[in-house]
Amino acid sequence: MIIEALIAVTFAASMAVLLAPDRVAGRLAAALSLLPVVGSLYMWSRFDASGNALTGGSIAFETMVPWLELGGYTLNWHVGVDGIALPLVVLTTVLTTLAIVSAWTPIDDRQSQFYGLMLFMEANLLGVFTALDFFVWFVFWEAVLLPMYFLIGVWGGPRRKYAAIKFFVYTNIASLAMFIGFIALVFGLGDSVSTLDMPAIAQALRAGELGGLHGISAGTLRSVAFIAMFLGFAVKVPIVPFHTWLPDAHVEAPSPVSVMLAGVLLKMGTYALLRFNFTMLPQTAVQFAVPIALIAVISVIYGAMLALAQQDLKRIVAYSSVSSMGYVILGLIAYTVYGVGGATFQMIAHGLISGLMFMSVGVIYNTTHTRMVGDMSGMADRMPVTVGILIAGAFGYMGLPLMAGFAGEFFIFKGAFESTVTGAMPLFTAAAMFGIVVVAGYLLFAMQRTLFGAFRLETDYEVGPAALHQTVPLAILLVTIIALGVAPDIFFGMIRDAVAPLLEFGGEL
Amino acid sequence: MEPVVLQSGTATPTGTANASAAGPVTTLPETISGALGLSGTVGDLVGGLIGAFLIANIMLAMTAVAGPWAKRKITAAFTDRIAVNRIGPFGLLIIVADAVRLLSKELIIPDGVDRPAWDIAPIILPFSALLGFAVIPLGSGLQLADPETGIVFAFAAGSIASLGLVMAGYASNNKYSLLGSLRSIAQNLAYEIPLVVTAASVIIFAGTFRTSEIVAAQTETLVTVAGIAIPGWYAFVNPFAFVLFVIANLAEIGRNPFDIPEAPTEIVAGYQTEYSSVYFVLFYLGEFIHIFLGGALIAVLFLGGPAGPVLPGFVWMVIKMWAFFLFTQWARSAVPRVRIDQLIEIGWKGMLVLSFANLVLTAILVGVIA
Amino acid sequence: MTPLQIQLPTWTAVAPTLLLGLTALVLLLVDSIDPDSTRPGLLAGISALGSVATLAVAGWFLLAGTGQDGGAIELYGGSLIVDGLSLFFTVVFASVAALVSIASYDYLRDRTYQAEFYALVMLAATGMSLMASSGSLATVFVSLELASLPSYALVAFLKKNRGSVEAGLKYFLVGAVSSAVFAFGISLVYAVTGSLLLSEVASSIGSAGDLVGVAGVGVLMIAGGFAYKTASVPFHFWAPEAYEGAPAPISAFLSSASKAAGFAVAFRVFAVAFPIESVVPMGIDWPLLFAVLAVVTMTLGNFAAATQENVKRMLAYSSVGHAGYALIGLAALSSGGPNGDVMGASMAHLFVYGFMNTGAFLFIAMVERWEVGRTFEDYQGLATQAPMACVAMTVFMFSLAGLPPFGGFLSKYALFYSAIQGGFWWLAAVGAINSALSLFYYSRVVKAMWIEDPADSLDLGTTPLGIYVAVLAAAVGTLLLLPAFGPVVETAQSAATALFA
Amino acid sequence: MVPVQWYLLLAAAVFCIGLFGILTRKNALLFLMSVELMLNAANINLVAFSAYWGNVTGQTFSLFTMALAAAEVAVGIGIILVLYRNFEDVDVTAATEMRW
Amino acid sequence: MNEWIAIGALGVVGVGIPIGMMVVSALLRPSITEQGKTVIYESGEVPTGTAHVQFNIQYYMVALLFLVFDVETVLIFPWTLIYRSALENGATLGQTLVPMLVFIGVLVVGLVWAWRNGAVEWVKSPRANRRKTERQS
Repeated sequence: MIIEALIAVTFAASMAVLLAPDRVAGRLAAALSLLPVVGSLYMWSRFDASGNALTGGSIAFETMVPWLELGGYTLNWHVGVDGIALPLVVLTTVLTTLAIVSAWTPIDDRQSQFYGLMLFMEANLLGVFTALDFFVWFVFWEAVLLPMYFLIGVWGGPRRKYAAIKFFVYTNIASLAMFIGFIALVFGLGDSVSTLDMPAIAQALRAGELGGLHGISAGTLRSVAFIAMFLGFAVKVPIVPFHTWLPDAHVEAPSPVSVMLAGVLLKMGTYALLRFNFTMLPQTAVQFAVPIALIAVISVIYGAMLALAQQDLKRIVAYSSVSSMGYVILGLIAYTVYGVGGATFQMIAHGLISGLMFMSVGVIYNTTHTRMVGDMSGMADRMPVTVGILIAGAFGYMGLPLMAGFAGEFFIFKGAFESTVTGAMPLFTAAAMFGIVVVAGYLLFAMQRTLFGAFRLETDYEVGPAALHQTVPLAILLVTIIALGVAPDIFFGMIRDAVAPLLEFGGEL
Repeated sequence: MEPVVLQSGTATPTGTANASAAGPVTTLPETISGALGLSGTVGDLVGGLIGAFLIANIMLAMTAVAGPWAKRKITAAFTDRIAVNRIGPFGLLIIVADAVRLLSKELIIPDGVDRPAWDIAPIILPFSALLGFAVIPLGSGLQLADPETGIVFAFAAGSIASLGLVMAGYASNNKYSLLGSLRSIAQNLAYEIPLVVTAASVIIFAGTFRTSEIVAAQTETLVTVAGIAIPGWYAFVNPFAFVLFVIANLAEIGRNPFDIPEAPTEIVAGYQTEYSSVYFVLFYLGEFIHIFLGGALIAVLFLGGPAGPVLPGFVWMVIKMWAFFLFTQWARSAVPRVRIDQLIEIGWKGMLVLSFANLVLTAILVGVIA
Repeated sequence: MTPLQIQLPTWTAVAPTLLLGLTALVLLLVDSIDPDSTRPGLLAGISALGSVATLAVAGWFLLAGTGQDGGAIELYGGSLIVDGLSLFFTVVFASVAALVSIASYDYLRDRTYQAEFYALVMLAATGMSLMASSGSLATVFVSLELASLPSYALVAFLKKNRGSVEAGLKYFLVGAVSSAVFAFGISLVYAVTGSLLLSEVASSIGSAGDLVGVAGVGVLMIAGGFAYKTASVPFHFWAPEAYEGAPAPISAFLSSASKAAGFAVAFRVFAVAFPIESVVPMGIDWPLLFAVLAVVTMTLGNFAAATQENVKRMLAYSSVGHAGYALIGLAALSSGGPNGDVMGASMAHLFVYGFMNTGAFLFIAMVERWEVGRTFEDYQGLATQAPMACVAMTVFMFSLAGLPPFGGFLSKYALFYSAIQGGFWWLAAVGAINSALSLFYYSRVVKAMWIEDPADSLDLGTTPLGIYVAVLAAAVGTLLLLPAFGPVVETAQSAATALFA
Repeated sequence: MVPVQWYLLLAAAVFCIGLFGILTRKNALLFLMSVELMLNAANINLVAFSAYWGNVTGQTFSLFTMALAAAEVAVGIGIILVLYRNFEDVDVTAATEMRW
Repeated sequence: MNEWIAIGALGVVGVGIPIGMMVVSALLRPSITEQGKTVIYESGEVPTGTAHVQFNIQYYMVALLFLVFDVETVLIFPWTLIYRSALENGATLGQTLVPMLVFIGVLVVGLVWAWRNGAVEWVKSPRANRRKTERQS
């Protein structure tokens, strides 16, 4: 029941904050958001599952209650976590709290609504990562979009309406494609499943029980469904060429929202890819290995190149996220323990690091009111602590050893090199590694121009160090990143345990 | 209520429309066609036409007596005057004189009248009143037809008159006429319901719409007082309904105290202000036939129809109708006219409520006794 | 069953309907006792109380299995039938009537003829409830008129407002014609079968013989009457005018309850009286007719809604579109198909629709009360002034669009899904595409309220309490119907399945 | 005896006359009359076939139809009255506050 | 069937007699066209305005009330016809009387409402007038 309690408490908190006066909303939201943090940490401490939830492993904190029956299919309220989901749950709760705290300064309008929506989004994110019934999962999945739409649309920058609509339309159309693809699969399974329970469906699919549908052969159905689902999730990740909503959304969204967007929302896409495409249809995934790997590499390179061309700090980080997500896809398609596990680990790592980057850019922006690389220089003089953390984060991005980013990327590359899904994997891996160089290039270039040198921003106020409540979240994030870098086994142990069953089938191919 | 109301009988086509059963009494056309030795449709047609002509002429004759002569005599008697005594015995030939005079008067067609309607209106009034007599048993076999829906048909036919009044008032292009016709409508509307509902309370006793059966139902002896058998006339059985019906009937035929549609002191002559010559005669005729129709309805519903001792049925029927005519003429002299607002209030707040009360009480009484 | 169960007399099965009618009479009596004073609280209270009592009784019957476990309860020789379907829809009508009553408290506060307003609403609700339990074409017609006649008056209730009068006139004109068409259709069916009882019609329409053409025309005309009541093509064009011109609570009432009533009676009549097994082979293919109507109605409604600038009118057209979705319940039927599931899903959709659509129109009532304006532009920035109400409206809009976290998603999903199961995947596809299109115009409202900047002069004044409560209640209902959709759809589908048994 | 099909034809004719009136007349009162014609066409059918089938269902229902027709006219007249007060006309096309 | 032939015959006669009288009159009466004779009668004054004046709204109210109540009598009549025979054939009062009482009861509620709200008042009483002004203010 702990998961239900976690979600319910978060929902209740969001309602409470929504009704609270603006004056106290931020503090109240931060305080209340500690409850899920405590809860998720408690879950971590009592975590005892092994194996993958979908392939028949044990599931921690599982509850399954029949919800409704529709046309012969039973829909259940089915939640639970395994080694893949738990780190993401922890990431979500922690990052939300930090984002809320970091929003105290920039958000000064309709505050109770803002924080209420943040908490509402958190509750739904928790639902996405814990739901094990497709229907429940889909409801939460879609429900995440609504608060994000408002968060961008109401509190965003000058082009916020365009960005919000673009985000909303892209992701909704994607959801529709994915939904149709999945339901077609379920229909194709025929009588062998009578629920929309994800483990049941995954096991049935892996057991090859897929039949034809309305004259479409099983193989075609599998491919079509795979592509539909892949496209649906690819938009969310995002993968080139479906990435165009991301820079707009990131640039227009206020920094705390960007933190959530990059830190958690993008992980929904990769998480879903892992859960659906790569767990349920491994044969098809392997069949499409070359194009997928190709897309991953293109994402890596293209994202990095685009970042290189940007003047806006946020845009740089945003495009570098596209690049980082490319690694995740590469790791997933590798179908080795290190590949898939590393991808999962990279989700956490990237969540923390991109969160840190957006947050620190936000802190600087709060002070300077500009994000343009060309406008700033010598920030290190005025905001040494913030700048220090930002640099540390940037190195994390570049994959500096002893930081989480390094661990994630290392695992992915290792796994990808070992992969046998296609003979060209080493080639792809090498190409992807080239991305690291570009990342290092653009980050260092941007750092050098903005942070060092003489301070020359003209303002009518004194630019000084950020307030404590802005710095503390950054510090916490940095400490976590380093901790994960030094001891990746904190999470990697359970992740490896959870991804291992996936490979029994896929890895041998 | 019984489920009978919406669904009764099984759905089996009989193939032919239900031929309505012939009435229990021998009707006038049957007698005539029988006498002429005709049968079938031809017999019906010839008998019907001759019978209709007969009935219509009886009514015309009665009206001729009542209108130009009896009315004046009665009014004169009430006001202690002598009237129409110059021509013929008791001045009876005034009827002929008046008929010729009115028929030979010039017809003035006022400016701006709505022509077809203005012309048709005077036909409708006598037509409606005459049509009502089709189902009235005048006694001695003088009944034109005896359909199942008899009494309802009589009410329906009598109500057509309102249409004529409206047409006359509206087509006349005269403010008085319009007002008069509106008043007559308001009045007819207000009193139609009490009239019909009160009649319904009689139907509860009789259990039939067929006029001959209603009459027959009243022949049973109600009570014998001092050796004289008093028949079960509904006037005795339900005197309250009788009173209500008579009052409503007065209003329905537009007689005092409910003669506001013509109210000569207020709106000249109401809807007939612009009519002259034969058109006026027709209105006049229609009104009087209407009075007799009212009397006939009262007789059929409450006074045992043509029933009566010694004298033949037709005579009794004529007596009863004339009694009602006398009553209206008495009312004309004795009762002041009500105002339009009083009329409406009496109708909607008094008569309607009383008539429904009467209906409900009758139903309850009948139910409890049965 | 519990041993304490009380056996009520059979006639009490219509208690929900009677309660509604009784409420109307009580309202008139209260007004008669003291016609001079206007006590909006008392009148609205009686009206709401009556509806809630009806809701409670109908809900109780529904849960207790009245007319469902032991077969339908027939009264007056089968003219009235109380079963799952009738109780299910009575719950819808009573809910909507309660919401409308509460909301009208503010809407009417300064107006005359309040008691009449509430009494008419209650009478219309009575008629709708009777429609749902009609077992004979005669009662269908009578109850349909009982529901329609008060509605005409209600639409034209603002008799000094030209829009309202015009709306009332158009509603009346189309209504009068369609009821005449309907009556003629009934007479033709009677001519062929010799009965008005649905069950007897069903048993004898198969042997229509030479008169099959007459029967076909009759069925077509009856379908026309329902098309009017449900605001479906081709009798839909009253809907935008009537909904736009009518007082907003009445728009809510008509577009939710009245539409549902039309479907309730159409479901019963077509499922029971014109069984697919015997009628379709004769060439009277009414599912095909409804399939065409459904496609045209939903497409036309959605495209028209997308082009509107006036929010109320947009909702009106979207309500036409929703009639198209619900028509799937009559269209995706086939001999031997999962007909009960399809129709039940449509019923469940109407149930959810009752809440979300009523709520949306009541929100418009509130905006009218604020005197902000009617177009999308006028709605800009409302959220800055009235966040909670706008949250509720957002819930309605997204739920109407069929986005997942709300009741509307599940009901649409169930509907399309069951259509696919019945083999009518193309209907579901058209529905899904339309549904996706509808997101465009629904989100315009949301965008205007939340994202656009408010006009400088935006000042809302006081919040009307009654409407506020009703809107929030509808929003909570819409949200609760997500987790509580299971029992709803199960009840609906078992009720619908019983019709086809 | 009159064949039953003739009643159908008569009813259809009356119905069509009413329909024609609705389609061609702009006066609201004439419109009402046309609707009455259509309803009475239904009544002709009901009564004729009530006799044909030998049950009273049709006749009884025709009573209800009449009652409802009257009620409909009552409401209709009320609406036409307010129409006249607002638009000074009983032309059904006069009311064009909103577009069709 | 033949009854209705007879009734129709009376109808024909009922129309024929007035028309016959008109014909007779047309043969007898003179026709002298003269100006001023055809002016409509307005108590001797020169007529003013149109005759189709707007009249009291109460006429409509009464008409509407009538429409409702008269039609209800249509529904009462069949009941009166069978009431007694139904009782004699063993129907209980609950089956025969109570439904009609309910029906009339509903009608009475309507009448009471109409009464109290002034639908049947020809002249608005001062009380009603006061109320009207109060409501408008």
